[in-house]
Amino acid sequence: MMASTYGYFPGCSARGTGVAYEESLLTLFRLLNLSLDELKDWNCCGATSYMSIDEGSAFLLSARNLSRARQAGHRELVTPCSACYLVLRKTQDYAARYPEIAKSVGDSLVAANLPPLDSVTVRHPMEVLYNDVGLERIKSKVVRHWRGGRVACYYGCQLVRPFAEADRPHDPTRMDELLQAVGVPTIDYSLKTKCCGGSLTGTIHEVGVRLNYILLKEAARKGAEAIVTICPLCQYNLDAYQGEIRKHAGEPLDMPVFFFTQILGWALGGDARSLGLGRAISGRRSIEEWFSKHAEEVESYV
Amino acid sequence: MPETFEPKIVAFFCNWCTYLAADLAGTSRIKYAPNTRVVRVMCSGRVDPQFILDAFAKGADGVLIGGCHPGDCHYQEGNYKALRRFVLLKRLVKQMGIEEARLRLEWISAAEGERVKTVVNDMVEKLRVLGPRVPVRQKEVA
Amino acid sequence: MKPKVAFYWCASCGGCEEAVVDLDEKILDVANAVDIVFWPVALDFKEHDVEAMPDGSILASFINGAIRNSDQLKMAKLLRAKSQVVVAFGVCAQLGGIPGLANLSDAKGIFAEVFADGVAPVRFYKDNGHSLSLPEFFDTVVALDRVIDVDYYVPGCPPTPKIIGDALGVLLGSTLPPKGTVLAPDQALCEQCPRKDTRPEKLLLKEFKRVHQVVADQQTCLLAQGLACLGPGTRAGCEAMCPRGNMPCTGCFGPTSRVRDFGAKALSSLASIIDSDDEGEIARVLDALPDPAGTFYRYSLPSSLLGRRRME
Amino acid sequence: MSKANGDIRIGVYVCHCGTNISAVVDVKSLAAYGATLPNVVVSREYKYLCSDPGQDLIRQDIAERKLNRVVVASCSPHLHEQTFRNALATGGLNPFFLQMVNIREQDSWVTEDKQAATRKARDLVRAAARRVAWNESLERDRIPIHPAVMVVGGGIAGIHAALTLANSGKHVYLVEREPTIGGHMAQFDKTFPTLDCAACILTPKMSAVKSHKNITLWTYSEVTQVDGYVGNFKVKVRRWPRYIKEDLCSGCLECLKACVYKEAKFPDDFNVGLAKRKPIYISFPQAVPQVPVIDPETCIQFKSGKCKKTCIDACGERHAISLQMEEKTEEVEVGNIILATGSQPFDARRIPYYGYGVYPNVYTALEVERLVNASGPTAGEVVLRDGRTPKTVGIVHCVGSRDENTNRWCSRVCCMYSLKLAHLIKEHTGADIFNFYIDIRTPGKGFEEFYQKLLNERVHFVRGRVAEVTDWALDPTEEDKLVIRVEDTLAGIVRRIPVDMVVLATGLEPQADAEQVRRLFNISCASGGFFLERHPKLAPVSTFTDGIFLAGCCQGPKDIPDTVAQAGAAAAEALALIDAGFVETEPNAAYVMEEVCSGCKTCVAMCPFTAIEFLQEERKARINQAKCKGCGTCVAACPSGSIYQHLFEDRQIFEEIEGILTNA
Amino acid sequence: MKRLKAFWLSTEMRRKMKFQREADPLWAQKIAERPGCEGLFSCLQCGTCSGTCPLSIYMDFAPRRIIALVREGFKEDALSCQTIWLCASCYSCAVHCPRQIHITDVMYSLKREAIQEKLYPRHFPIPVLAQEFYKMVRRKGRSSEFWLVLRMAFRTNPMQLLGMAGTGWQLMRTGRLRLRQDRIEKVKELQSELAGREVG
Repeated sequence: MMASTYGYFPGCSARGTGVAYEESLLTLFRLLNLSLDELKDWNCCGATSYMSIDEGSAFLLSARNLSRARQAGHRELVTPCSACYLVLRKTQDYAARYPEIAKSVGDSLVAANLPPLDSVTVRHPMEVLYNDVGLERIKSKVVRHWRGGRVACYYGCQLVRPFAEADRPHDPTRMDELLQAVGVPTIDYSLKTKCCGGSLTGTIHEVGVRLNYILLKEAARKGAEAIVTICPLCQYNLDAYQGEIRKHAGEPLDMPVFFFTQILGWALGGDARSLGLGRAISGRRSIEEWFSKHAEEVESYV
Repeated sequence: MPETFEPKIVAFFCNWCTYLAADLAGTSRIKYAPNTRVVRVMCSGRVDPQFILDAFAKGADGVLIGGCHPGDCHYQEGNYKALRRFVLLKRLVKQMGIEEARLRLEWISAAEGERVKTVVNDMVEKLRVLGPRVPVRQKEVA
Repeated sequence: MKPKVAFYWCASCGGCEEAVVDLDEKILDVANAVDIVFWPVALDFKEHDVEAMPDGSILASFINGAIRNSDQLKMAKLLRAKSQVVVAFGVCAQLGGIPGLANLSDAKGIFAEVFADGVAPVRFYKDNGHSLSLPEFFDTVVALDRVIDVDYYVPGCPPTPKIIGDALGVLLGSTLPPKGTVLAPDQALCEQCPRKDTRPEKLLLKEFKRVHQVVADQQTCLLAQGLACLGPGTRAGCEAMCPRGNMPCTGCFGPTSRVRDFGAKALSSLASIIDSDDEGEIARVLDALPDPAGTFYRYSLPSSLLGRRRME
Repeated sequence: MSKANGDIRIGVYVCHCGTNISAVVDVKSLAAYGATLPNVVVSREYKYLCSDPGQDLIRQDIAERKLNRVVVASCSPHLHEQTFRNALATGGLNPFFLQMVNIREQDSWVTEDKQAATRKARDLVRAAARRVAWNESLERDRIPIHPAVMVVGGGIAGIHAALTLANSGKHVYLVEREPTIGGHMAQFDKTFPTLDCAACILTPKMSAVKSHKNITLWTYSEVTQVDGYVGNFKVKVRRWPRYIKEDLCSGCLECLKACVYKEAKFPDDFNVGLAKRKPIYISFPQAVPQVPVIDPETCIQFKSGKCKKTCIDACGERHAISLQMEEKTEEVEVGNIILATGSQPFDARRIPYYGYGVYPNVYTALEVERLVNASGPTAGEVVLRDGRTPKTVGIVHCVGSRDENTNRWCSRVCCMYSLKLAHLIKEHTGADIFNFYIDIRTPGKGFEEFYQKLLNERVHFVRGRVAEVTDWALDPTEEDKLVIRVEDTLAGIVRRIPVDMVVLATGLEPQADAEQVRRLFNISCASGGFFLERHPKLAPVSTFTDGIFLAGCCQGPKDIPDTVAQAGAAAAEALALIDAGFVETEPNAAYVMEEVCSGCKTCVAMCPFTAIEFLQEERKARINQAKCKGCGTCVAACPSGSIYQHLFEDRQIFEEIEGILTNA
Repeated sequence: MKRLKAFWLSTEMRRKMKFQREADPLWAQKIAERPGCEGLFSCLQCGTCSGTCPLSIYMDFAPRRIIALVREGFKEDALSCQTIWLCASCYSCAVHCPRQIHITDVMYSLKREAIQEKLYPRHFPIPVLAQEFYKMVRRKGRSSEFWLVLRMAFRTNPMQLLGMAGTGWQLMRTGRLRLRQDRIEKVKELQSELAGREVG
């Protein structure tokens, strides 16, 4: 069992469209008495769009956060956002592989009298739950039992790509295992690592929406009643445009898109509000429908 | 004399693995730093610590010993003998004020031409940082 | 008239002088055979007496001790000039000896160490008209043959009476051995060691022990008991005094003529018999030899291939 | 220093090697420099020193300029040391007065900066000139060669090598791990490009092996230990019990029929799991030897001891079946060993996005070989696991080849066998067939013609490496199909192609235990794990261990023609040694100066070959010159410097170091 | 691409041809030396990247062709295309590439190059968004989805805001639309650190 206090890097979207993710994450960790210590005055990780303009300072943005985490005495920094996770790790990876990058980043940190980009392990909640807490412990804490149908675990892209260690790049399974541990059946979903298009829905709207349409449609075709995600942007994209898809594709589509933390949190006894379950746009059925109502009596057995 | 310091490395390569790896690097036209001077011995076990100290005494900036990977020695155990001596010699050499990076033992198999490049280039880099060795003999009485 | 001989004492402990005296009644034969013209430790001759002698008038000078200051250097050169034969007497003169370990440091370092925060000696001192001067203290100790031409070597710390006797015999004998000869058998000590046959044919060691840790068995090979005995690499001649006294050989007779660097060879042979192929394990075993330089170069650092620690 | 070793007259020879050396190293100035070195009486450069005129140059100078030492600066001693030693010998000089300087492999070929390269060459020549002065005149020893040969591996390579040797009257021990010989070739249906049936050309050779008087065939056996060296290896072979006495069994196979299992129900390795077998089985009808095996893992008698043992009754008074049979070890002496241990197909599971093991209709090429094989599980019918006949088939090339994430090399055979399978599947099913390739490689005799033939058969060729095989459907035509997503790089568009069956053209990789085998026989592996040949061109079937040769895919992927050719070559190499009757050894043995040895015994523990004995009455060490392999470990360990090594004397190495470091 | 209208042709033709003088091998070399772009020249044009890319089907040049253009030094085409901006950096190509080329990073390099060389497609929304994002983070230290989209829309086509209104309302309703723009405390410090690194 590793340190049960982790540094915490929310990422910008946690304070916007992804607010439900942060809510459910904090609740879930509380239920497992793991504490998350938010990084003081954290800044943007320098994600995709930023990096497209200026890599050097993108790395610096990440480096600031990492070195701040060290300053705050953390060895491990948890971030729920896949993009942040990837960029933070990429920064470390590139600093390790390219002396010139290590130098330019290092110099700037020194200039700002921040501690050097020291060994902070960037981690994702999914992998923390899987490795540090473990399926068994989670199983043992289940108080509500799933009654609904099968769900599709959608990992998205960046969590499992080159710089990551969260899961196997081509066929990740840890989210499935976590959900199965709390009794939620999952489908085998061929598109689990396909890209949702990220910010495309905001730029080349039609293209972005089509990507999500494919994801939703295939999930439905495979008999999934909901999609579970691990990334704020994925959740937003899949959740927000179903109405539009209904209109254009004429598909009767209204599929809830959860954060995995919401499902786990609820199964472990969190309440709908603190799990941000009310913030869904599509498939707004009350969560109770998915779980047995007899939480209390189940509890007495546990 | 080139302006950047060019360290001279005396390399003792075993006939069956590392020497062949160096040949392979050649046949594969892998380019690496021209700073090594290879002395071919049948086995890394033949490398007498006297050779290494002599090389340093005569002004070598670094000494590299190349042998077969553990368990792969053409003579079954020679490379282990080399390892045992190396561990002790490294401590002695340190006491004599010669920096760690100047004495190196590497396992390089006949197939690892690429590794010859990485090892040599890396060693040359480190030696450049250290700069030239003042052969001790120069700093003496009478 | 009797051939003239001289004795002189450079950087050494004086043990070599003792060794001469240890010849006991034999010293008289020597005294009868030769005419001792210079021997500061025993007879009252002065430097100027030697200077007064014509060059080559001394048959043989026996110089012990290493060269570590300007005065010793001067005397060595002086005696060389006056003597037909110079004998490096004892391991300090031959290889640098114990004083040679100073080469792990340098003049500054040693003074700092020895005089700590006390009064450090100054080379020149003047006080109302009086002046004192000390010889220059070198950074590096060297063996005798690094500063003058040496004809023969008598090894040992100190040379044993037998070795000295034999040496004198050779020198006074009719035919002199080739120049540069070390006047002791050119074989390793095991040859003379009473424990020789008790060493197993295939000896491999899992650990080394240090003398203060064990009471060694009286009969069996000390190396076989885990004590780092340097006998296998050390020139014979002492009749294995230390092993007979239940102590491992530390190498005071130096290497054989076939070895260039005593320490390197001793190190090589000792490391070779460690019974492990794992780097970590090997390192652990070797932790029992905390001071390799001191162990393997105890008597020969100045004449080793590197000669001294690199000076910053 | 020279005088110390007599009057030294050195000749220095610098080779241009065409432009291989001269393009980078300034050979003229190098030769000029050579002339300035002590004891050098002549220094020349020449275009090709290894050529006859080149060697004559040396011989001439030996005669006219009275040379007694020679330095040749050219290629690696591993390539031409022998050549130049012969030059010296024929020139009337002891061959060991030669010192080679490697200025090609270790200088001109690895250095860009010409000055640096020339500097390096100067240092090395200087070092060699100093060293060679101390070289001595030496004689080679001769080791007799035991005429028997061991061939390890009973695939087509091993079979061919064994037969070649046996036919020339040499005794051969052929060791095969499986219960039958035949290897992978026995699993194939037809062979490219001629499409002649594998069985028809292989089985006759297999039975020839069985019946040959000079071949001892040990199937179901494995080499466990190899001692000794070229000329007289001692090899231990473990023979697993097959529980049926080979000498008593007549191969009637009644026992198979009689087995209490009426239905076969255990996965059949030979049919790569596509068929089932009984606990008592024979790999395939033409197996050699025609002797069944009992698998103790599945046989009831072995598991519970409660079997009716109907097989034994069926065997009757032949009493060929013996359930008490135990593992035994044979030990033989051989002069040479030929390794023909083959390769294994790449495990397609390692590339998840091709869906092998996930989607039942994704097959490996080897599985399909069995499907199209008349004697295979479906009697040659190409049907999917659900019994349907595929209407469209996608063949994915380069699976586990040319891929940094799995194996980097090109497996050489996949293009051709993919074409073959495409042809056969089309022949059997008339299906529409897509080949997805990066490059089509058809360099063999008749290969390109075969490719042309398939193009005319309207087989699709889409140039592009398949990005994924998946089951997600974008439109109705893709429902319940496997969809291959690929960029058609020639058309420049991304395509989705729905198919019923996917065939993965898996590459070849080293056997799982190649590493252990390599160590067992003390040879090296090339990167990638295939066994390393002594020289890719000049010694392609030799290894760096004398007397051990390579044949077939253990050395690298190759097709049947190349394998057979190589097997023949390996046999010929072995025969050459046997008929010569002896090998000459490198005279680099270590020796003790007994008069000065103090008998400390340090050296005795150094020698893994027990070549050092301690003489009890002299109380000194002595090295058995025949047993010493010349590693020199004892020399470095001798504390009193009383052990020396020919060709690598301390003095010579000190001179070399000195030479390298004395600036000039 | 030169347009030509010949009298005997009723339709307009386009000449597709490259002169070698248009190629800039040094530029290719320069790109190949950027961190992450090392593998460039080891590409064997197998098309795995294009095949696995979720967006290649919308690109003017699929990733494989971008690599081909870059290493042959056709700077103009490689930098002015939409492809590089369509790359959502999902890294699928990078994990599939049989030569382990970090194609995504090549795309990044090209994007940055395109911005510096001012060759990016002017009113194509993605580079605009990127620039706005860049400015915003430099000014505030964090990004705000709401303001970002607003700015981007104004710079490209304000009308599209109407289309977004619906979603906007939904987000508002569920409390997921944050109108306030966050700003980190030490923003001055951040700016001073980033100072002298302005690009584009």
